[in-house]
Amino acid sequence: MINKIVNSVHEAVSDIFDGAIVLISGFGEAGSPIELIHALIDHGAKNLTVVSNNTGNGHVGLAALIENRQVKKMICSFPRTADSVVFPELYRKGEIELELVPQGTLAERIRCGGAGIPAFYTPTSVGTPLEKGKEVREFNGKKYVLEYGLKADFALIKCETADRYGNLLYNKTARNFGPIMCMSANSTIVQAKHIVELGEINPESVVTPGIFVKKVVHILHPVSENKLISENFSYL
Amino acid sequence: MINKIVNSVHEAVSDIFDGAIVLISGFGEAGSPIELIHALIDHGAKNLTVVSNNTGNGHVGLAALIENRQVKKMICSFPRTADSVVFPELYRKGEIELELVPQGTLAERIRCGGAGIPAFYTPTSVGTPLEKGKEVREFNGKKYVLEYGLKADFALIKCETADRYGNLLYNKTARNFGPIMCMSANSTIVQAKHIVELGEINPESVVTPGIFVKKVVHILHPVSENKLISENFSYL
Amino acid sequence: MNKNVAGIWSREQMAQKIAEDIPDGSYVNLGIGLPELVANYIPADREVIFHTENGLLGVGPSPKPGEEDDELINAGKKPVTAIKGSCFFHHADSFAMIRGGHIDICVLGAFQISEKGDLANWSTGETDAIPAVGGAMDLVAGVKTVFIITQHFTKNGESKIVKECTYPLTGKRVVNRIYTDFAVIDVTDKGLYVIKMAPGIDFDFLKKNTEAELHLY
Amino acid sequence: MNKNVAGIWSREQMAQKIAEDIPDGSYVNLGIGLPELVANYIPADREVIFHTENGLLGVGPSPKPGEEDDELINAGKKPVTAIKGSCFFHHADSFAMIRGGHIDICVLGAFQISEKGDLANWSTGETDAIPAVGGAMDLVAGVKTVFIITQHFTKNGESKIVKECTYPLTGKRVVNRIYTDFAVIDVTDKGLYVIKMAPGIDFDFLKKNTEAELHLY
Repeated sequence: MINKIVNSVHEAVSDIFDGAIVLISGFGEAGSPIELIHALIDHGAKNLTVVSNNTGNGHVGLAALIENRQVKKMICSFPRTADSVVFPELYRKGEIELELVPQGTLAERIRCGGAGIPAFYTPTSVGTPLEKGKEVREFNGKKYVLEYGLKADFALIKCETADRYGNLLYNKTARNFGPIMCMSANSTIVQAKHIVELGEINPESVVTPGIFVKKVVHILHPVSENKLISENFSYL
Repeated sequence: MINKIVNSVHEAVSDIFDGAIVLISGFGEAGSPIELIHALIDHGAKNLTVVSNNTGNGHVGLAALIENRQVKKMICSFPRTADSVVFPELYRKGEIELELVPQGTLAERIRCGGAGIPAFYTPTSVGTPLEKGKEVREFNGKKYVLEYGLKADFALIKCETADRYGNLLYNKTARNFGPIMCMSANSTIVQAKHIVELGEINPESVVTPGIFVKKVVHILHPVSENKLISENFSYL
Repeated sequence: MNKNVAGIWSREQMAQKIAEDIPDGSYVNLGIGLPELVANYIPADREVIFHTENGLLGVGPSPKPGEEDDELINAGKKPVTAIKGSCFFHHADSFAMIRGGHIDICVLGAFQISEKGDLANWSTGETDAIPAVGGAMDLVAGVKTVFIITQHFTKNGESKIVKECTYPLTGKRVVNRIYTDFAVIDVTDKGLYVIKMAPGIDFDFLKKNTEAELHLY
Repeated sequence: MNKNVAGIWSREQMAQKIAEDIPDGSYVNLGIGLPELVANYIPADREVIFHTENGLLGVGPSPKPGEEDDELINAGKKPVTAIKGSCFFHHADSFAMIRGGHIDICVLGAFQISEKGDLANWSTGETDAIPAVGGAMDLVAGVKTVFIITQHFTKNGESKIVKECTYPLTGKRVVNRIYTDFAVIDVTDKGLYVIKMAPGIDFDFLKKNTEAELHLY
C-alpha cells in the first residue's frame, strides 16, 4: 500500500544528509515550510546547499537554519529582503557562498532538473554581469545564455492539502516554487495543513501529482513567520 | 473590456493565413477541435504546417484538412493510427512532408516555444536515427540532443469550460497537448463546451490562464469523431 | 527455427511474471498491446500506480461496456477508467515524469533486443512504411527500469534477441530485463543472464534458439 | 544640477501618465515601489489585468486593514487581493508568461537608463552590497514593452538618463519609454525622443539637465 504520510516532522527530515542540495519552497513567507526547516535545524545536517528564492527573515525558518551554520551555500534570486539580517551578515564576513540567479532562470533550472533537461538557453541576463563565464549563443539573430538544470537531493515544501498518494493542492501565492521543487528533488518532503482521503481532491485540479512526493506530514496550524518576527522570536 | 468570446467558428479562424504554423490539440480523438478544423477547411488557408500528435482519422477533422490539400507539412510523433488513411496515402505519394518528433520532445518543444526558450538538450533519441543531423553534446558524461523550441502562429484547441478572460478547464485525457499549445501560439483559438461567468472557475484550478488565449467559441455539443467515422462520414 | 515448442509461457503467464517483479508502490507505464496485460496480474497486496503518457496517473481497469468515455483513454487510444487518487496533467508534465526519471518501470514490446540492451521497437526500417515513434524513445531514455515483453521468435521464427539490432534503434543500452515465452533474461554489463525458463525449455535449447550469447548466473 | 524645479509632475501624475498609455485588455506587470502606483490610475473604461511574478494573474487592490492574507501577496511581498477571473500558477509557468512574451507591458524603476535603452536597476555595484536581482532581468528580456518610471535626477541631483550606464546592467536595449517627473521620453533606434514635458519644463531646460542626448519629433 502507498502511504506517504509520516507521523512527525522529525521522521520527515530524518534522511537529509550532510552536504545535500535542499530546495526550500516559499516566496518571502508565503509557502515557506517553517516547521520542516525547524526540524532540519534539530536534525542538524550540515554543509547544505540551499536553493530558495530568498534567504529568510528574522531568526526563524530559513534564516535560523543559516544562522545555525548548516548552510554552506545559497542559490537564490533575492538574498536581501526587508527583514533579512542573518544572511547579509554572514555573506559580508565571507562565511557563506552565494550563487545569484535571476528568478525566472532559477524557476526554469529547477523545472528542467525535474524534467530530465540538463541544459537550456534563455535570453535572461544576456549583456549583464550575470552572463559572465556562461556560454552565449545566437538563435535567429538573438543572443541567449546557456543555463543548467538544477537537480536536488531533497525539497522541503509547504502545501494546503494532501492525500496519501502525495497529490497536493496549494493556497494562493504560497504555491510559487512548490510544484517545480517537488519535481526536481529525489526526495520531496511536504508539510500539509489538511490531509484528505483519496478521491477527495478533484483529479482535474491536482497541482502536484503524487509521483513527485516522498513524504507528507500533517501540520494543521503552521506558525506565521510574520507573527514570530514581530515578536522577535528566535528559533535557536 | 476583455471579452474573448466570439460568435462563430468562422469568426474564430478568420485570421489564419496561408503558410501559417498551426498547432492542433488532441491525442487521437480526445481533445481534437473538430468544429474549428472544419471551419478552417471552409476558410481555406493553404500551405499550412500543422503540429499535432497524430494525423487524424477517417475523413473528418485533421484528416479532412489534409485531404483538402491545405497542409504542406505535418510535425507529429505518430502519423499512422488505426483509422488513419489520408496521411499515409499522400505521404507515400510524396505529396506531404513529415517531420517525425518523439512525443515527449514534441511536447517540450511546444512548451519551450511558449516559454521563450529557443533550445534545450534532451536524452530522447540519442543513438537512434532521429538524432541524425542534430547537435549531440555531453553533460556529466551522458549524451543529449539539442532540440529547438516550437513557436506557432495559431493553435486550435478543444476545452471543457472557459470564461471571457480565456481561462480554461479541460476534461480528463482530452487535456493532453492543449495547455502547452495555448502557450506557444501567437493566437490561440479555443472551442469550449461551456462558457461561464468570471469567478465561476476556481482560481486555484485554472489549467490554462487566459493570457494564453485569444478567442473562444462556444460549441455545446461537439461532434464525436468516433461516431462520424463509424458512419463513414466525410467532411469534404 | 522451431516455432512450435511445448511447455512455454502463454502471453498471460509472461504478463504475470512481470507483474510479480513490480514492487509495491511502483509507478509504472505500460506500452500498447501485450504490455497492457500486465495490469491484470498485480498481486492483490500491492498498490501499483499506472501512468499513461497522454496525461493520467492512476489508470484503472477497462470500463464496462456502455461506460466508455471518448475523453478518457490510454496511450493506445483505448477507453480506460481513472482510480481514486488519480490526476490529469498536460503532455509536457507527463513527459517530465518520464524524462525526469520519476516513472519506476515501463513495460514495452520489441522487434529486437541486442545483448547490450539496445532496443528496436518502433520501425522495421521498410522504405514504404510510415515512420511513427510516439513516446517510445522518451520512455526508454527516461524511465529507471525498462522491461521488455515479447515472443522469443519473430513471426518468421527468427530470434528477437540478437547480437546487434538490424532495425532502427529506439534507444541504446536501455533494456534491463526481457520476458519472453521461453525465459526471463537480465541485461547486465557482462551480457545476458537467464534467470528463469519456461517448464518446457532448457538452457541448451534456449541457447540454440537465441542469436545473442546467453549466460547462467 | 538643480533639484528643486517648479511645475514638475508628482509621483501620482507620473503614474497617471503611464496608466493612460496602457491599452484596454493589456496584461501588465508592475515592479516594486513607485510602479505599483500605476494600478490606481487605470481609466475606468479599461480592463487591465495585472500579473505578479510570484504566481497570480489578476492582482486586485490592496486588502482592507485586517483582511490581509500572508499567502496572498505580490512580488514586493505586500498583501494584495485577487480579482474575479484571476488564477494562480507556479513560478515556472509565471516566468513562461514573462520570458515567452505574453506580458504586454511592464513598469519598472531605474538607477540609470542609457540613450540606447540599456537599463540598470538592480545593483549599484558597491562592493559590500548584497547582490539581489529578483525577476528584473527576466522581465526586461521577455516583456514586449518596458516602461520606466523614475525621478529624473538621482538623490545626488545627477541625471539618471545617461549616455552609457555605469551601474551593472539589467538588460541591453530593453527600455521602450521613460516617464520621469520632467518628461515622457521614447527610446528609438535613432535616439531619445521627448514626447511630453511637465508644465514647468521646457526642452532647453530638459536638455541641460539630461546627460544623454535628447531629440524632439
